[in-house]
Formats: sequence, C-alpha cells, structure tokens
Amino acid sequence: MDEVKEKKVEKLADVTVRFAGDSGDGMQLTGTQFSDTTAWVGNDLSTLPDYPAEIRAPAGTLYGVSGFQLHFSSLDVNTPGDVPDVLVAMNPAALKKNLPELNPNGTIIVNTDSFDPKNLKLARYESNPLEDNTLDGYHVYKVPISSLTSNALEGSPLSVKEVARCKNFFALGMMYWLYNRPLEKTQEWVKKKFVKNKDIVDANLKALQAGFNFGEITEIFTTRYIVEPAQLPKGKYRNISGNEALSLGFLSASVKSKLPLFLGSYPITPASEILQYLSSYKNFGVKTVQAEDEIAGVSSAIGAAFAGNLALTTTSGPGMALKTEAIGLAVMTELPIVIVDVQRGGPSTGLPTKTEQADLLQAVYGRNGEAPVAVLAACTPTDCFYQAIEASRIALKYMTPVILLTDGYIANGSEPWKIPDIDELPDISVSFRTEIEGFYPYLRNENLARPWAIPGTPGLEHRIGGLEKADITGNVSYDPDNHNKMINIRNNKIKNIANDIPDLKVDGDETGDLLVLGWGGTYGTLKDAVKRARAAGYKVSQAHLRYINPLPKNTGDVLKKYDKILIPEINLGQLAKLIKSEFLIEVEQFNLVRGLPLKSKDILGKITELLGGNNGN
Amino acid sequence: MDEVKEKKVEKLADVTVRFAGDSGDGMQLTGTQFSDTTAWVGNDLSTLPDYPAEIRAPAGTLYGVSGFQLHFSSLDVNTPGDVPDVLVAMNPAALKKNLPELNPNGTIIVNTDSFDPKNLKLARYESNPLEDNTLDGYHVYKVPISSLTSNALEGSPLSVKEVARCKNFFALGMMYWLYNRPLEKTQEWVKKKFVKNKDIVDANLKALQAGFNFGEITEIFTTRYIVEPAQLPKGKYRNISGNEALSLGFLSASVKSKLPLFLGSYPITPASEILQYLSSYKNFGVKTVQAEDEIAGVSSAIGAAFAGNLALTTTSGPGMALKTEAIGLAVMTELPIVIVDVQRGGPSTGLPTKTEQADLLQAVYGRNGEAPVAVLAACTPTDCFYQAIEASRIALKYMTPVILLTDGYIANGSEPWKIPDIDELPDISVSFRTEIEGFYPYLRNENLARPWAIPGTPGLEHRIGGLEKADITGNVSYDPDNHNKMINIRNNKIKNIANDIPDLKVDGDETGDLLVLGWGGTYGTLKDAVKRARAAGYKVSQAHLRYINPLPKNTGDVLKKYDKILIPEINLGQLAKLIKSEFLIEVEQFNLVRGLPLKSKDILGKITELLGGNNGN
Amino acid sequence: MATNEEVKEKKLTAKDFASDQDVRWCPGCGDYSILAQVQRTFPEIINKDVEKIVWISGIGCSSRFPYYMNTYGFHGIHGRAPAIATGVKVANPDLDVWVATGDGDLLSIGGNHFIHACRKNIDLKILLFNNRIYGLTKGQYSPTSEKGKITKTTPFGSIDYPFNPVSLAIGADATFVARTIDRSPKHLQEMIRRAGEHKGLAFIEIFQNCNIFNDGAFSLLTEKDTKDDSVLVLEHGKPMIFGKDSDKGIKLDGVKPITVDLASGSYSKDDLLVHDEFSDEPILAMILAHMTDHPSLPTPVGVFRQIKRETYDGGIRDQINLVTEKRGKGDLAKMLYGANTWEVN
Amino acid sequence: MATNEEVKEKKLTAKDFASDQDVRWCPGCGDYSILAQVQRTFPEIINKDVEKIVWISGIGCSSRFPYYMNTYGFHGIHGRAPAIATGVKVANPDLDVWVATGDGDLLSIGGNHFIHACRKNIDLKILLFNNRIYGLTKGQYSPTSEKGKITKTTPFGSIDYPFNPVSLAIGADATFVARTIDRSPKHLQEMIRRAGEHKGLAFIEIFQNCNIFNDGAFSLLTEKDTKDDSVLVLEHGKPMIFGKDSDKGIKLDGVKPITVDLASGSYSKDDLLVHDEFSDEPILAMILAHMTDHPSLPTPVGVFRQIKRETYDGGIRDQINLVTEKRGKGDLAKMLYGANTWEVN
Ligand SMILES: Cc1ncc(C[n+]2csc(CCOP(=O)(O)OP(=O)(O)O)c2C)c(N)n1
Ligand SMILES: Cc1ncc(C[n+]2csc(CCOP(=O)(O)OP(=O)(O)O)c2C)c(N)n1
Ligand code: SF4
Ligand code: SF4
Ligand SMILES: [Mg+2]
Ligand SMILES: [Mg+2]
Repeated sequence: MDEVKEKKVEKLADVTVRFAGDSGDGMQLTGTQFSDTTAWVGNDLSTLPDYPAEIRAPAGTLYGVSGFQLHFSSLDVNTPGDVPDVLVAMNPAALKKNLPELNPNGTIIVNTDSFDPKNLKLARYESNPLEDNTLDGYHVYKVPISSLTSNALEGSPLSVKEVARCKNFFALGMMYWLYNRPLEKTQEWVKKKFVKNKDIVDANLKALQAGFNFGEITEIFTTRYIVEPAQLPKGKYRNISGNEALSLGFLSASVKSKLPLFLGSYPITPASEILQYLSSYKNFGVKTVQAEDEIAGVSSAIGAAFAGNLALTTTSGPGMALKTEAIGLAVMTELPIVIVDVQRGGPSTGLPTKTEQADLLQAVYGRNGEAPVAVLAACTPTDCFYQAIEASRIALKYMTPVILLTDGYIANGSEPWKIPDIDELPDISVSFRTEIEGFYPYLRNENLARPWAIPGTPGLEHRIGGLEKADITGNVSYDPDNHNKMINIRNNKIKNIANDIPDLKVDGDETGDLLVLGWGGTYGTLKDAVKRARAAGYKVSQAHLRYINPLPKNTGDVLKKYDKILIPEINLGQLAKLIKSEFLIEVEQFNLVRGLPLKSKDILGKITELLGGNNGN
Repeated sequence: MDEVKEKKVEKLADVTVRFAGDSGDGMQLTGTQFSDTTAWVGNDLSTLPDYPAEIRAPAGTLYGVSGFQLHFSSLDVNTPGDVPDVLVAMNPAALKKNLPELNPNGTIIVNTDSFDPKNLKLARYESNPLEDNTLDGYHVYKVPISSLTSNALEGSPLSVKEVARCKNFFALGMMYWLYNRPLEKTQEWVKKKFVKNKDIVDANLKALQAGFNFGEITEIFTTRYIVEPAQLPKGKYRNISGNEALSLGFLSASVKSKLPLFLGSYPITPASEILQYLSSYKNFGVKTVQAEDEIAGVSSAIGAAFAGNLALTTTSGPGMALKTEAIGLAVMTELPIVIVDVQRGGPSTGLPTKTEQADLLQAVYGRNGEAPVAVLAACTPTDCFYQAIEASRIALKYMTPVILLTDGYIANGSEPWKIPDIDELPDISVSFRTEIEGFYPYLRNENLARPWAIPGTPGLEHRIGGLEKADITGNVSYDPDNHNKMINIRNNKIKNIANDIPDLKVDGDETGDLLVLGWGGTYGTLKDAVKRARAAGYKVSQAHLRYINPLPKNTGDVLKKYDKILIPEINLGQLAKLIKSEFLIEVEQFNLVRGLPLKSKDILGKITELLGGNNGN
Repeated sequence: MATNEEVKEKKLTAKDFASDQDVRWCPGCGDYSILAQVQRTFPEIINKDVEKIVWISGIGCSSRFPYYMNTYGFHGIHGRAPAIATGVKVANPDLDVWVATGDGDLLSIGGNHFIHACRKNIDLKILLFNNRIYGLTKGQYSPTSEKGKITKTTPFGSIDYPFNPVSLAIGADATFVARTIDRSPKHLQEMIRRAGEHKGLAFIEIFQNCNIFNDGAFSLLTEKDTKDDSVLVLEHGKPMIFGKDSDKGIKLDGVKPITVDLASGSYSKDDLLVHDEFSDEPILAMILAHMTDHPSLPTPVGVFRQIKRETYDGGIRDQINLVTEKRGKGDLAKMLYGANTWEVN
Repeated sequence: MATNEEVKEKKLTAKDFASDQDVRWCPGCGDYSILAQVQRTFPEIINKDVEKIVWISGIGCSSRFPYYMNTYGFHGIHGRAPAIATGVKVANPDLDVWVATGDGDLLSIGGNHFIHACRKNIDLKILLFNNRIYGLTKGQYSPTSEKGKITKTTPFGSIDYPFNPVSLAIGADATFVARTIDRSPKHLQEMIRRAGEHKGLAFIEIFQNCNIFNDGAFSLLTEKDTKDDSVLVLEHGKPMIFGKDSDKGIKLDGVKPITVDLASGSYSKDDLLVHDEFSDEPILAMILAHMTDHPSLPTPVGVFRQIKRETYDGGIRDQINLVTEKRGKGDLAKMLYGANTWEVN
C-alpha cells in the first residue's frame, strides 16, 4: 500500500455528486449512506433523491433510471446543487439520462461492465459512448465495477445474482475513498440491517472494502479529495429527511401538548413515509389508522379530534382533493386537525414521484362555501419538524383545521439537523373544558376559539355537526343573520392568527431594487441565488413565507420597500395570485414546472435579467 | 252577487306576495300555481321559494315554516322583490317568521282558525298578535280559512284531515279573486295531477272556487286589484325555473350536438331536480345514472365522454368538493364533460336549502396541481338554458371539462321565458376522429383541442389516463420539459377560450362614477338597484359576468372606465379576489351571506353610500 | 346548574336521553319509534356513564338522530359516519360509539366505510334506518329500493337490483348482524340491547317507514292481518316457526329454505331448521339473509349472526401496550437524538 | 398506414393485443402472466371487433395493464375504475368493457364502486390482481393482507381481518364470481374465457405474486410439492376431489365443509359435495368462499357462481327503447313549448 502516499490530495469546498443506476441497483441506498457518512464527518449537505414511478422497471431501460444527488460542502449548503460535478453511472441508461445535466467539465465514473450491446440498445445508444466522442471534455473513470465486485466476493455462498447486487457497495466504497470518508457508519448500518443474513452482511462489507481498496490501488485515480467539515453552529446533529422530521415534529407536538397523537391516513407517494414512521412510534401511544381511503383518513382524524386527540391526516395532491369536503366539516365543527399535503406533480395522477408547488390554491380555496383554514408551508427538510409543531399549536389554540404544505423534494431530501433541546420546544398544552357552569359549545374565548369539551366529560354532553350553528349555543340554525355572523366569525378567527405568528423576515437589506419572495421548498434555491446576486452587487433581498393564510402582518410593508418583487414558484404563479389580490401590486414571476426543484442559476438569471446591469458596478 | 260591482278596482303596477305556512300546508304548490297563472295572464314575474331543510317539521313550529315569494308586475321584473307587499300567513309561526320582512304598510291575510293557544305557543307568541298591537299599521284581513274550507267541502267523502289539506286552494282562490286572475289554469292542473282520485279533484276545485267566491261576497275586501300584462317581446312564453331550464338546455345541447346525453349524478339539494327532469326525458335517448356517490357520478361521466356521449354531472357544494379529484382526471385526459354546481349555503352541509355564491373559488382553483377548467355562471333562471348549451359547446369544442355555476335561488326561482326557436340555437355538432392516417391522441387542432377518437373506431385504439402525457403521442411521459410544456398548453387552451366568448356588456353608460360588477344569480337584484340609482341621477352602470374563467377579453378595459368598481356577492368576496389579482385594481365590496338573494335596496344603499351626494342633483 | 358529580348521580330514565332539541321528523315517521326505543332501552343497557356515549351520524332524515339524544353527538357528512366513528373509538376505546344512518347514507355513498368497518370489526353499533328511499332529499330511489320502483329519479321504474344489507354485512364478515322493524317496539328494544352487549361491530337493519315518500314499504310485515304470516322471528336454539297460529315452519331442502305446513301433520317441529346465532360459519346466516329473495318465504328478523373476534380498536390499544411494555415508554429526547448523530463543537 | 378496413380484416393473434409500450413491471412479477394469458385468450374469445374492447383501470402496478393492451384503454384514478367503466358501458353497451385492478384499488379505496357494480350487475369484467399488498406505493398492507402481517405501515403486524373478496362479491350479489392463480396459465385462460362469455358483471380474483413486496404469498398454492394438496379446482357437476393423487375430497358436515380421505375407503366419490356453479342460491358459493377461513381445507379456484340477471346497461337501453316506443321519439320543439305556454303579441 505504498502507492497511497503518492496520490495527490486536493481540497475542495463544495461537491455535487449524482449516483445513477437501475431502480434495482440500490442507488437510493447508496446515496443515503453517502449522505449519512458525509453528514457525520461534519459537512453541510443537501440531497435530492429522484426515482421513477415504476418500482423496478425492467433493467437497463431509460425510464427505469433511479438517481440520488448530493451536494456537500465545507461551507453553507442550501440546495442539492444545480448541476452535478460528479456522476456515478451504473449503466448506459444512467449515463444517457444524466449526462445532459452534468457540469460541462465534470467527472464521470462508469461501470464499464454494463456497457454491453444489450444495455446500450436499451439506453438507445447507437454506439458505445465510452468509445466514441460522446464523453469528450469530461473526466471519465472507467471501472469494471461488476466484475471487480464478483472478484472480491469469490467464494461467497451467495448466488451470482445476489453477488451482482453488491456492486453498489463497491461503488460506495470507491467514492468513500475518493472523498476521504470513513467506512464505519455504513459498516454498522449493514450489520444491523441484514442481521438476519450473515452472508449478505459479509458480502456487502467485503464489496464496500474492496471498492475502498480499489481507490487506493488503482492507477486511474490520481487524486483524492478532501472536503473539510462545515462551520455549523455547535450542537448535536443528525442527517434527516423532511418526512422523518415532520413525523418527529408531530411526535414532539404530541408530547408537548400532552395529547395522544392520532393519524388517519391512506398511503400515497410521497407522503406514505409519514404514516410509516408514525406507525413505528407505538410506544409513544401513537395511534395510526391506515384507512380505506383518504376520506376515511380525514374523517377518522375529525372523530379523533372530537374525542380529544391531537389528530392528523397526511396525503398528497389527489388525496388532498378527496379530503376537501371533510375539511369543510372540520371548519364548521371547529375541531383541531392538521392536514399535511406533501405536494407532487399534478394535475391528476401527474408525476407521482416528482415535486411541485401547485396545490397552494387548492389548500387556500379548495372547499365548498366560505371555509377558511390556516395554511402553513415548510421550507426545508428540517423546517418540517418545526412547522409540524407550529401547525399543531395553531390547530389546538384556535380550534381549527390547519393545512401544512410540504413537497416531494423536501420530503425526500435530507440535510443535517441540529437537534433541538426538548425544553426549548414550545409548550402547546391545552385544557379541555370540564366546567359545566356557563358551558356553551360555541361560546368563544379571546382567540375566537370555542371550548373543547370531549366525550367522556360528565355534564357537557352536546351535539355538533355540519349544519350551520347558532352563535354561542351551537344549535342548528337556519337564521339568515346568524349565518352571516358565523361566516364572518370563522373568517376573522383565521385572520386573527396573523397576530400570533412571526413577522416576515427579510434576508438582506430592508429596501432595495428587488425582493425575491418565495414559499415552501424553494427556500434553499432562492437563498443561493440571492446570495450570489448580492455578491455580484445587486440590491436584492429575500423573504420566504412559512405562513400563507393568514399572511404575516408585515407582509405588505415588506413588499412596499422594493422596486420590484420576484416570485419564483414551481407552478404557474399561485402565490403570485394571492399576493396580487391581497396587495394589488405588480409582481414578476418565474415559473418552471418540471417536477424538479428550481435551479439557483435560473433564478440568478432571472434576477440579472430583471435588474439588467443594475448591480452597482 | 250584486255587491261585486260595488267593490273598488285599483290598478297596480307591481306587487310582491309571500305565501307562508307549515311545510305540510302546500305553500310551494300554492305559490307555483299563482306564478303559473300570473305568467299566463301576461305579467312579468320572478319567484323565490324558501323552504326548510326538514321535510315536514312538526306542524306549527317556527322552523317548519315554508314560504314562497312572488313578484309580478306590468313592468319589467328583475327580482322576487326585496320586501313583500302582501303576506298570506296560514298560521302564527308563518306570521311570526315573516312579519319582520313585510313592507311596513303592507297587507296581511291570516288564517284566523290556526291562531289557537297551541299554535301561538309553538310560534312563541306570548299573546295573540291578532288581538294585541303587533299588527298595527298593517292592513290585516282576518279570514277563517280552515273553517270556510271545511264548510265549503261539507259532504265531501274525504276525511277531516284531507279536507283540512285543501285550505291552500281556498287561499289561492281568494288571492285569484283579489288580483283578478282566472281559475282556469289551476283547475286544469288539479284535474291532471289528481287524475287517479276524483274526490280530491272535486274537493280542491271546490275549495278553489269557494275562496274565489269568498272574495266576491265578503265585506272585508273592499278593493280588487288589477295588474296589467307586461310589455314583453313578442313570442311564445312559458314560466320556467332554473333547474328545468337547465335540463332543457342540456337536452337541446344533446340534440344540437347530435350526441346522446349522459348524466351521472347523485341526489343533493338543490340540484336533484336536474337528475329528476333528465330521468324523464328517456325518449330523447337520455341516459341517467343515479350513482352511488358524487365521485361515481363524475367518474361515470368521464367514462361516457370517453365513449363519445355528451356527458354531464350535477351537484351542489359538498358534492362538488368530492368531485375535484376526478375533474383533474378529465383535465389530464382532456375529455369534454360539464359539471353543474347548484350552489347552496356552506361551508360543509351548511344551509342545504338556501342560496349562496361561495363555491366560485373552489370551481376555479379547487383541484390538485395546475388543473385549469372553463368556469361559466348562469345569471337568471332562463339563462340556465342558454348557459347549459354554452357550457356544452365549450366542452365539446375544446375537449375540456367545464364547470357551470348556478345557485339555489335561480334553480328554484322561476320567470317567464320566451321560448326560443330551435333553429336559432347554435349548431354545436362535433365530428369524432375516424381517420387513421396521422392520428395522435394528443396532436392538437387550432383550438389546442385534441382529437376525440371514441372506442369502437377501428384502427384508433389508444390509451389515456391521469399520468402526465407526452405532447402529441399522449404516451406516459416523465420528461421534465414535456411536463412544463403540457402544463402551459393546458393553461393556454383554457385562456384561449376568451377569443370565443362574447365581450362583457355594459348596461348603462360606458364610463361613469361606478360600475357594479356581478356574476351569477345576483343579476336581477343588481340590475334593479342600478336602474334605481340611475333614475336617481347617479352615474352608475352594470356589468355582469357569465364567463369567469377565462374572463371576457375586454373585462380590464371595461373596468378601467369607471372611477369605482363595486362587486356585490353572496360570499366574502370571491369574484373580488379574482378581479383584484387579475387587474390589480381596488374594488369596493358588498358581501352579505344570509342564504338569501341580495336585496336591491341594500345595493342601492351601498351605491349611494359610495357616491355620496354625487348623483348630479 | 348541576355540578359534574350531581349529573353523574341521578338515576337514568328514558327522558334523560332526550335532548332539549325539538324533534323535527315528519309526523308519523318511523324514526320516532326508533328514537323512543333507544331512549327506553338505554337506561337499562348502558353499563357506561352517560357521558361515555357518543352518537355519530351522516346526512339524511335518520342522521338527525344524534340531535335528539342527550349524549355526545356528531352529525357528520354524508356517508362518513362509520369513518368518523372509527376515529372516535380508536382515540378513546372507553367510549360507547353508536352510529345512526340511513340506507342512502350507509349503503350508497357510505358503502365502503361500512364494509371496512365490518371487516375490521371496529367496536361500533350501527343502526341502519332502512326506509328504502332517500327521505331528506325528497324521494329518490335508494340502493335498497326494490327493482322497478317508481320514484322521482326513476319515473319509469328503477332497473337495478337492491342490496340485501344483511347479506352484504355477512359477506363483509360482520361479527353481529341483526334485523328488526320500527313498528315492533319490543323486538327493536331487544335488538338494541343485544347490539349494545356485543363486543365488536354490531349492525342492525331496521325496517323504517317513511310515510311521506315511501309509505307502507313494510306494511306486509307490520299490518295486523299479514305480519304473522310474513315475519319469522329468529330465536337462538329454537326451530323456525311462524304464522298466525304458529303453524308454519322453515325446513332446509339442501341449502334452500322452504316453508312447510305444521298443521298438515306431514312435518313436525323436529324437521325444522333450528336457529344458531353463534355458528362459526356464516352459512346459516346467509341462508336466512337470502330468504327475502323468495316472496313465498317469511322475512326473518332477529340476530342472524354473532361471533367473537378481536376488535380493531382493542387491537390497536393492545399493540400499543405490548410495544410499550417491550420497548419501554417512548422517550422523546432519545427519539430525537436517535441513531447516527454527531457533535459539532 | 393501414386503413380502417385493413385493420379490421387481419386475423388476430396474441401479439395483436400487445401495444407498442414497454411493459414496466418488475422482472418476475405475476402481472406478466396475467397479461400474457389475456393476450393469448382474447383472439379466441373476443366475439367483438378489437376496436370494441376497452380496458379500464385505477391506480397501482396492476392498473398499468391497459397501457400494454392494444385496445382502447383508460388508466383512471385510484379506485374509480368500476365507476368510469360504468359510464363507458352505459354510454355504449356495444363495447366490451374490462377492468384491471388491484386489491388496494378495488377493495380499499374502490370498495363501494365494486359492490355497487356487483349489485347493479353492470356488464363489466373485473380482473382483480390480488397480491395482498400495495405494490406501487412500495409495500403497505392491503385489505386482503393476512392479519398479523408485517409491512411498512404495520411494523408490529396488522391487526385487522382481511376481506374475503369472493365472499364480499357474493354478499353483494355478483352474478359471476371466480378465482384463479397467476401461475396457473391454463386455468387463468379458462376463467378469462368464462368471464368474457358471461352477460353481466364478472368478477375474477386472481392470486398474483408481487415478488418485490410480498414474495411467496401464494407459494403454497403454486409450488409443485404443495399445490395439489392445497388447491381445489371447482368444476361444475363434478364432485370436489383434490390432492396429489386425487385422494381427497370435500364433504359437507351440516353446512360445514370437511376434508375426507378417499384412500381410506371410508368415503367414496358419492359422499362428496358436487359443484353447482349455477345454483340460484348463493349458499354453496358462500360455503366454498369461506373454506379459506380454515387452514385445513384446500383453497377453491374456478367459478364459484354464475347466474342470469338483467344487466344494468341493458336495462337502461331497454327502458329507453320502451319509453321511446310508447311516447314516440322525443321532439325538442314540443318539449320546449311544453305545457302552459302563452303568446305575447
Ligand atoms: C356529499 C353529499 N351528497 C349528497 C347529499 C344529499 N343528501 C342528503 S341526505 C341524502 C340521502 C338520504 O337518504 P338516507 O340515508 O336513506 O336517509 P333518510 O333521509 O331516508 O333517512 C342525500 C343524497 C349530501 N348532503 N352530501
Ligand atoms: C387518491 C389516491 N390515493 C392514493 C394513491 C396512491 N396509490 C397508488 S396505487 C396504491 C395502491 C396500490 O395497491 P393495489 O391496488 O393493490 O395495486 P398493486 O400495485 O398492488 O398492483 C395507492 C395507495 C393514489 N394514486 N391516489
Ligand atoms: S321524509 Fe320520510 S324519513 Fe324523512 S322525516 Fe319524513 S317520514 Fe321520516
Ligand atoms: S412492485 Fe410487485 S406488483 Fe408491482 S410490478 Fe413489482 S412485483 Fe409486480
Ligand atoms: Mg332512507
Ligand atoms: Mg396489490
């Protein structure tokens, strides 16, 4: 192993890697392992898993390619990277599909074993790209990953097929070597994950090590890279995806509200994981009902809220559409439930595994009658944790349904999370009504919230329902004036929440030529773009909405202070519509609906287009 | 009968009558008969049935009161009247409930027989209003209607209960006398309706005649009124409700498009009648499926559209909420269906038998993803006929779902309708694709509509569905750029419909101090108010939107020409939101959500408030 | 006003279950009887405190029921009562959850929630007010309306076959299935009592007269001169005998039930089918359910089937207890700090 | 490109039913076999022109089916295939409408449409790809998953009882109910053929292996060494015999089926239950359906039940014809001018 010392070591600030292969090649696993290790060694990072709607499309096809992109750095990371610097392509289809997005002078590591005529044909390559000039200009490392793996596993009791499946660990080991990462975390994981099958543990560990060793020995790698730890605030960290953070957020809300958590849900990509996580928290008393459909999911949550639980339902666009009638019932009965919509590509079934921001207007307006609800949005994977608590707080305090929007990108993407101290989390405990004296189901407190008197409380027996309620008594009322009054009360209740949420914060100067206003999962991208624009001298600031209904009280004031407002969205301009109707101001829009996160370079382009040479230079 | 000649005869231009009694008293029938006869004698008219959600609430209760208001005139009638001039109250509850709305010096005709202690108590009267000063200032006619009816029917083989039920015909006959209307139409109707029970025919006819005769003989009526025929355009007329007009509109669309009509629907007030009407048009080949729920209703319509029928689904708010996911499927598959939402009081179950305009934003935005559809609204009962045809035309021409909004008021209300000549109705025939050469399911024509190639056509076998479609081929596509392209195409397809709809018309001067902008069922009220304001010298005009998405092309230009825009709505300002975000202009709002039509006096009040003394005087 | 304790102490009567709301059904409606029998039965059968009772409903005339019961109540949305009730029961298995619903509500729009509640054996008591019509929306046909029925939406007669609610419930593996009639107060009370005692989903189909839109739908079964010959009252362990003079019986011919004349002497009680409510197999119940396919056979009322199975809500509670026992009560801090953490200093 | 006529003239083979789309199921998935058997069977059984065939589906792996058939096809939304198909069939009863669906699609979210389609006897052929798991969403439990199953959403085991799809269909009065297995190509073909011939709703439950998320769910019924003893092939008019050596039979003990040993000599063929597909009563079918409740009994495959009833789509068409005959073809002008008109001059 003397050669090791001869290899060049280069320091990098920032790398974006994309792993790509067949859906059966384990790319999501490889990516996740690389991310976890990378987080653990102290880099900041952000990830973008991107998988097809098919479970395991036939091997070698273009539509079966699964990818995992990871951006890590010794600096602050806000996005999974606009374009990868490094592409690990396990087969021709992976190369074909991902090449157009690679950095023009990026690096490609290919599994040469898979570039056989059959796979080339499946990938619709006329000639072998490793042999023609397709890859000119890239740094190409040709590694026979499959055969190196089977060589390494010679003598393993596993079948040929099983051995072949270990090649992702070889690739991972190789990448660990290249970026100077320890094997330890992955080794632990393998041992735990496959505890029931020692042969598989052995094989995967061997493949991992072989890949790492290959890096050391091979001559094709002349340089090894170091990406130093990022300067993150002090604390204990973990790497976490949005869906897991959200699940832990609701678990925390349950603990902090001292209410049992109830989830009524029906599986749907990309929200199913939340149901899966919460189903495993049984020793926290969490009750999960996998309902027969989305309507039953939300209806059971309404029932659970009536009975005094912190009640939740989770879904994505098509399921959200099905829940709207029942959400109206929660509005009328003024029960606290949280509805999570992990947005995906639409309309209809659309692009089920891709991200989008096009359910915003549905969330705000998509119910019959005047049925106002609070609408919140999370902006990063870790923000999902805090917004889950915040959504619960608002629901409980105001006795109202709250819709929390996330999206496929932040739900599946991950980033390091400084784990909060439990004591720092807000106390959101509530008290049920128990006093008989003066009890009326629709007599409100200062927040316009009605009392929560749950079944089981002696003397407070009462009836609620979807018919219009008389003010105070809650009896059914067809009185015209009462209806108008109640319509306005329900509306004001939601409006008043504006007094109880943080002001809209501006990142950058408080006045300027342009404010980039966003919401939801585009946060990192916009932050990156604005940072770069400011660095280039433009007078640009950023503001990001985590509360959409109601909007923060100062929103109008903030907007007024800039010459122009740019609202980039992964839809055709839904927040723009809300802002325009609310503040009657012109806004610039950037809308690109590709099922993928926006790219900061595109936003930067839009900023410079809007401000022209106006960057003070 | 010499006395007859001694009675005074007075000419009136305009009368508003309200019939009110128990839900079992037949007030809807009485009102409808009076309307039909009144239409037949040539008055212009407008009606407002107002019934409780309970079928037959226990007799005598306040919540069991059913009412029917009718405004008729020798002049143009636009509304059912803000306040009744005449109240026919069959019992104390009917008096109690309706008195507050009566014209301060109006006329009351009461059935004194029903003012017994039990009924007074049920109506929560402490003392008998006929004996205290409750009715001071009104012209009160005390008629023992029940006993006069049973006297008239002495010897009838009917039971006491059945005899008592004839009292509404007595009241009707009396009112016919008072307003000088013939009995003939009602006589015919009774004979036809009860053809299977001669005793009932006899009793009802007798009661009717007795009521009429009572008018002649009694001394309490000293005056008889004449309301001369209105100056309506030449033609053949009938009196028609919105729901019936709508049903006939779709039937006409079926004939004019040469396509079989298919309705998949689930009963819901106030839309059920449409299903009922269409179920009876079997000899037109109309297929009606009473589905298991609203989702099945719209889904079956989608299937029928795929198979080449003119496909329709009808519902009200809560049902609309349930249909939104499937409407998204129709957007993605670009199939022509019409969704009718007869709006009622919301949110949730709300006020099921009352009117409202609060489903507008749900119609425009209430779907997951970017799912644009055309949205139309009918503005009067008879306009339902024309908008049904127009909705069908747009759906078929653009291969798109179209939402048509009506409301409980225009659905149940009626007015005289000048029956159109069938040949004047637009030809909306379509041609299915049959040519194999060059067929692609998503290759569009100049309207961006894709071809309609229905199952059964040899050689055009193809597959559609809710996943994103590749441009032209219609194959499933996860390609990011294709998605963005298709999102924009679908949006533009709907936007382009603006080129194919009439300009927004202004009623009044083309510029001025104020434009009253409305949509849907408020048309008549706003027209009345604007007319009165103009008469008072205000520079006010009216414009009414029958197309909401897209808006007529000239909408912005129209709005610009007025200093102020007033948008009155029976919601919290949903059209106002759309207009503000589209044109970035300030608008004044008038919002009153009482489950009832707006009153023109309130709108007039708002106009004068806005324009102050600015009426040129 | 009374204190919580005072409220708890009073001895219950039917009146205590009447709320302060005026009952708004049509005069003569069969719903009145159902309400009365429930109110009469509850003081006896309710082994829980009143405050533990919850009535849930959907939309329809029948679904107004909760307003009239002086218990906790929830008038839901159309068809969703079983789903709402599931949430209530799972959230708090200590509650006694009853569902009042109609043939449109439960079997048309709500059919899916119903069969899933049956399959999952959620501990709910479902009272189906089957009037074979949509009452509240004024007379459209329902999934239990007989084929050929003329209603507002079927002016030329309906063309579809009705559901047999008992058969559907059995097909979906309901653990308690019964039928009764609004006009048989004692029997109705008995069925309510039995349902209340059952641990698991209890389904009672109640034939209910809608005197406004479907008057007389069950007159054969309720009118004095026909009812005895038309109704078979099921009793566990007893041979199936009916008729004015108890002179008719039901015998099996293969798997087909037939009516035999006991008076003629050719058949005795011993030839008759004996009812077994507790059979593990759903077969006898299915045979009885399908007797209504044959106009010549009487309509059975009573408990068709009652079996024991773990309840869904019980299963959830038990699983939580089990996992908690095994893993210890969840510790939020541990959970957040989870696996794979690192320290930044 | 071919003209319409040319297209119609060619003689059909399995290949003609394969569309130009790549099949995207996981390698090894049982769905491939179902697709193959359908494509093999269709040329023989389809008595209509290809263009008259329509495949409708919901969402799930199985619901991708229509893309792979070179017929008209509609990939609907989750659970709604029977409702969409109803619209297609009622709009044009000349079409042959087939539904491909999964256990989640048809029995979870789509359960209501399914039971109503059964009850109404809409002339649809429904192929349920029952893999007892949600495939497309990556492995959550389904309403047909066995109790106690550990899946992504039931990490400690599911607590609810599964549906018995055959029992549910029978309870809902389906007129044709069958079951078969992806790995029995001949039997699968036979069932498809039978369904195709049935006039009315035909329901086939197909046990289908999801080798990714629920591998081996049916291995007992498909593996060489166990299948003969575990599967009972139903044949009309034949006694129920099974076992490697055809040495076992099914006999009724009351209404309870039991396995008897034919080899021992104590029982002969004559003691055995004889299958009757066409029984008016749903009882035998129900007995057979519930054999799966007992691990000791074999799992029946074949046609459980086939009865004749008017179809819904046929009923609508007939009613339209009848009314048109009686009243004459509708005249729009007359309709608009209707009753109660008056003239203004
Ligand atoms: C989503 C929705 N769809 C339709 C309705 C209208 N609706 C109210 S009650 C009802 C049917 C009632 O029938 P049933 O359940 O039999 O109750 P009944 O009135 O006969 O007791 C319908 C269709 C509704 N309220 N909500
Ligand atoms: C309204 C809606 N809810 C949920 C989903 C997510 N989803 C897609 S397929 C599926 C279940 C598939 O299971 P199954 O029908 O058994 O089909 P399989 O994939 O097993 O063949 C679910 C829950 C969806 N697409 N739409
Ligand atoms: S309509 Fe029928 S079911 Fe409804 S309250 Fe009246 S009688 Fe009863
Ligand atoms: S996930 Fe299962 S059901 Fe779906 S294609 Fe793969 S093997 Fe088949
Ligand atoms: Mg009913
Ligand atoms: Mg499945």
